[in-house]
Amino acid sequence: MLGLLETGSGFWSALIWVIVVLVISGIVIYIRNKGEESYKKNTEQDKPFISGNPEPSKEGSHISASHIYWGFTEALKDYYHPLVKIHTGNINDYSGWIITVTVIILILVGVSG
Amino acid sequence: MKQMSKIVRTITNLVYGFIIIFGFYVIVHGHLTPGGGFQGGAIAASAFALLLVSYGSLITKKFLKKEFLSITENTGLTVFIVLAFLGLGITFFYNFLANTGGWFGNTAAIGPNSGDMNTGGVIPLMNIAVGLEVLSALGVIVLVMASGAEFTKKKENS
Amino acid sequence: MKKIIFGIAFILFFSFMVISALNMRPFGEPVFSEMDDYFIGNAQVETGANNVVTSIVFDYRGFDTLGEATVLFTAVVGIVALFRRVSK
Amino acid sequence: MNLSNHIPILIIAIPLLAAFLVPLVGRINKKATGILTTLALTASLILTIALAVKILTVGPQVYVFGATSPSLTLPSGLKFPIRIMFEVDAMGIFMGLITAIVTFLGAIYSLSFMEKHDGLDKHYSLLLLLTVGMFGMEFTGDIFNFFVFLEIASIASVALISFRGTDLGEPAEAGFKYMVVSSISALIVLFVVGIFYGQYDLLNFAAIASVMKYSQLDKIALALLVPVLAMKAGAVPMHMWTPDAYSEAPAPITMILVAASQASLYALFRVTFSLYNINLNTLTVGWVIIIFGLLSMFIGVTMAIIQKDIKRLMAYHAISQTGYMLLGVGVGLAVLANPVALQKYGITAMEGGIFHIMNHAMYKGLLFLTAGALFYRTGTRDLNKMGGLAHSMKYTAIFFIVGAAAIAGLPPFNGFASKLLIYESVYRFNPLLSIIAMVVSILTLASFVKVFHSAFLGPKLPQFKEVKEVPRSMIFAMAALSCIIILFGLFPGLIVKNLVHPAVVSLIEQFKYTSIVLGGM
Amino acid sequence: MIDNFHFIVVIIFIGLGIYTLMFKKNLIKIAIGVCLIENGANLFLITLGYKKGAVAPIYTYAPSGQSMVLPTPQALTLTSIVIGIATTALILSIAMMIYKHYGTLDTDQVRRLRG
Repeated sequence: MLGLLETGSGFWSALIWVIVVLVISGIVIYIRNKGEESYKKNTEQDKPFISGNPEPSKEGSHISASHIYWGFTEALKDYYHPLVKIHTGNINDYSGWIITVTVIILILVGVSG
Repeated sequence: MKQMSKIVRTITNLVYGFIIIFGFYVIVHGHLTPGGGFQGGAIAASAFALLLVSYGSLITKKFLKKEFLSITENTGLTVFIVLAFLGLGITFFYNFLANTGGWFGNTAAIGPNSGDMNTGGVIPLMNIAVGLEVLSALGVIVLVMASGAEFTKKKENS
Repeated sequence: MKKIIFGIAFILFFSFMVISALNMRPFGEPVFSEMDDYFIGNAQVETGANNVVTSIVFDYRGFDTLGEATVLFTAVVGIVALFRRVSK
Repeated sequence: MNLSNHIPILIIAIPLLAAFLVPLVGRINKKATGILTTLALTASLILTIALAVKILTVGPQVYVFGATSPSLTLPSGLKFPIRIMFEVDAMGIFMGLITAIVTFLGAIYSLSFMEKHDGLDKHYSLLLLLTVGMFGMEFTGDIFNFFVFLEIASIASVALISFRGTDLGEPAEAGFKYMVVSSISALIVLFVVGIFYGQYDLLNFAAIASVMKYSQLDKIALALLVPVLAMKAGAVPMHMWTPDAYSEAPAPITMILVAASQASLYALFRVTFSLYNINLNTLTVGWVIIIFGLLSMFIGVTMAIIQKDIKRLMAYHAISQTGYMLLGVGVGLAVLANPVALQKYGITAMEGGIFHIMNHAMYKGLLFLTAGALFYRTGTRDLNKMGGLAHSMKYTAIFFIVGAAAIAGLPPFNGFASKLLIYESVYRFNPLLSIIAMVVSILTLASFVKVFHSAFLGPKLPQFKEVKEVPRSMIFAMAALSCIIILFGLFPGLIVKNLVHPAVVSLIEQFKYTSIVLGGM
Repeated sequence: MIDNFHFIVVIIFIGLGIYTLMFKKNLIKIAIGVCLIENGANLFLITLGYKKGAVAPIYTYAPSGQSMVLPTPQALTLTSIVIGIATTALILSIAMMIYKHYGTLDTDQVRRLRG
């Protein structure tokens, strides 16, 4: 097979994957087409239903980047707080970290021989 | 940067040419005596620095043009790499002139000797090319950084 | 806190460097010098230059010299590009 | 003269000559500089492909400067080489291919992207010099020559990062930081050159490797070389320069900087595998590299999630993807002394890591180019200000989807193939590492979903009414990278068998590397 | 031990440079620190080339029969000195640009890029 990739414990072939995806998508499209017949366009059927509330304007409903994953960062606050504090854009710290890591590796290599 | 006193400027006018001549001496004798392209170029460029210190960058820029210096720098580099390319018949950087009897092609006397200008193959030519490049490169650096100092000073005043 | 860590790291680094200096071969007595003996012996014959250092710089290790000239050229271009408003 | 012997030097010398000529040409005609740059880089790309074909069929190539014949490594009656030489084996040409493709596309992208800037000739000259530095780092077989090319690459990158420093403060600041850290690394490399020279009176990688005694000084040299080269590659916790430099450089330069950092990653692998190989305690150094990889992966991706600046976010992802390469090759190094494990999963892990280098160069370059396209049209890099750009920049949106799916490791793109190799082989070394790698991949997908949503989706914002699609040359560069990504994703087996496996073998077998120069001894 | 104090001097150079980079808060001082490290490395190379009682490797009017010092470190040092000139010039001009835009040279103020 042309795209066969041996991974030591099995193989991966992208072409087979693509073929399978095409077959499955064909089945999905077929099932979707024989769906509800009573659906009509441009009636209130294709309006969003927000439990009776009026629909907000499109510009207002756009979520800007800083609000995405707010919960994630909030939950991991005490992981993020020191991490961001380490990233001081101070050139002294940059060189300091290099020397620190160098010393750690010097000790490791010196100890292990 | 305003210019310095008349004594300094007079001394500068006296020694300026001699510094450049000494720099070129070091460049062309690079394959015989201590020195070479880089050292000679640096010596000659120190003359530019002397001019800059004594006359100030605003006046120096009138008779020391950055464009001319950068053109000579590119020329020197191009000559250098073309000399390296000319050896490509055998290998890159092959010394194709040495011991051929032609230009700089005399065979040097083995062991300590009094030195012969006409030896060394491409080495004297490369010395001259690199000397030209270093001379103009350091000149450009000094000029541009001096005028840049003026520039930043003006910025903070305004 | 960070200052203390960096200080300790610096002291350890310095001591390791001193160890490496003490482990160097004794000053002024090269152990192997095969490459340099070749240069001293053959520079005049091969390149015809009396100055062995120059014959190394421009013949045996000429490519380094090209790279070095390139570094200088790069710095000049960078500086001129940085001050390009000034130059005109 | 037989030109086919001179290909290794022509690859370097043609862009170098063009770099010297570009300022002279720029005095006559500003437009011609871009054309000249593109021509020179096209020539070096063609020559690189020719050299790759030659190396993969004939064998490693060696080129001695100034000798009476390009392949005369040892003058008569000498045991060790005295001249500088290029030594290009499968690994070197693998990196050379990446460099050639990336710089060529970067030059094409610059044609439109930089046309509004002034000082164009200087930009193109510096781009060519950066190319020369990267090629030199990958091809050279001489340790001092490696230092010289490292300096060329870092100085050119600094000048390009601070190119907009005349108008803004941030590029100058990023350039200063990168200059300082890269000078530290280069000077420590110079110190190590002194250590090796003082011990063995040799400057050639292969010759030093053949006489390596692994004395006290060699240990110190190794421990000095590993962190500085890992720092140039952007490994945590020495990664802080990466977001600054990547986010402030112009977009095509950022794409090339990614490849430049991978050139020092290649130097790290070259030192650990070809110079020391099993002399060193492979378990310790292998685990050091693996821990570098883990920290880079995890801290890089978690820092990326909270970023607001699109290029900063992608720069943190570059760090976390570098972690995958370090992980894969580190596992290979850790089991280097143990042939059974090496045959069972070590070689596969190294294949994954090495293959990931090329994939990462391709899709991260594509992502940075799309970020540059957004910046070119909207004039901002802040994700909070963007939105609804997919309405007006359809091609860019499609290219961004391809790049994001590839970096997140979704089939059938190339990122999935290399990540699969890494997962399955690393799992047999230590399951925990493999699980962490998968989690990092999920977080990568999450943060790129965020970027895609906030930049492309949503309603068409009023301030971006007149935004159009980017010019044709930028489209071409992005489309070429997307085609490479999809091809590598569809036929990963061919690439791994013909390109990656020889590179891995040439890394592992030290004797092959030394015997090129010193003959079979 | 004591005959290796030349190398100790090299190490002191490099250590001073590293200290300046790690603890000094002025951009110009950081540039000076880079210069210090680089001079230390050059001194290290040139120290390795010395041979006791040897003359400079130049045949013009050289005393005959004398052994010569190793020439390679001199060539390497020549190269690295010029590279150092280029590095220093670039660092200083970028520092000038930073001063123009930020109005300060303190590393605690020059950190708009962080996080």
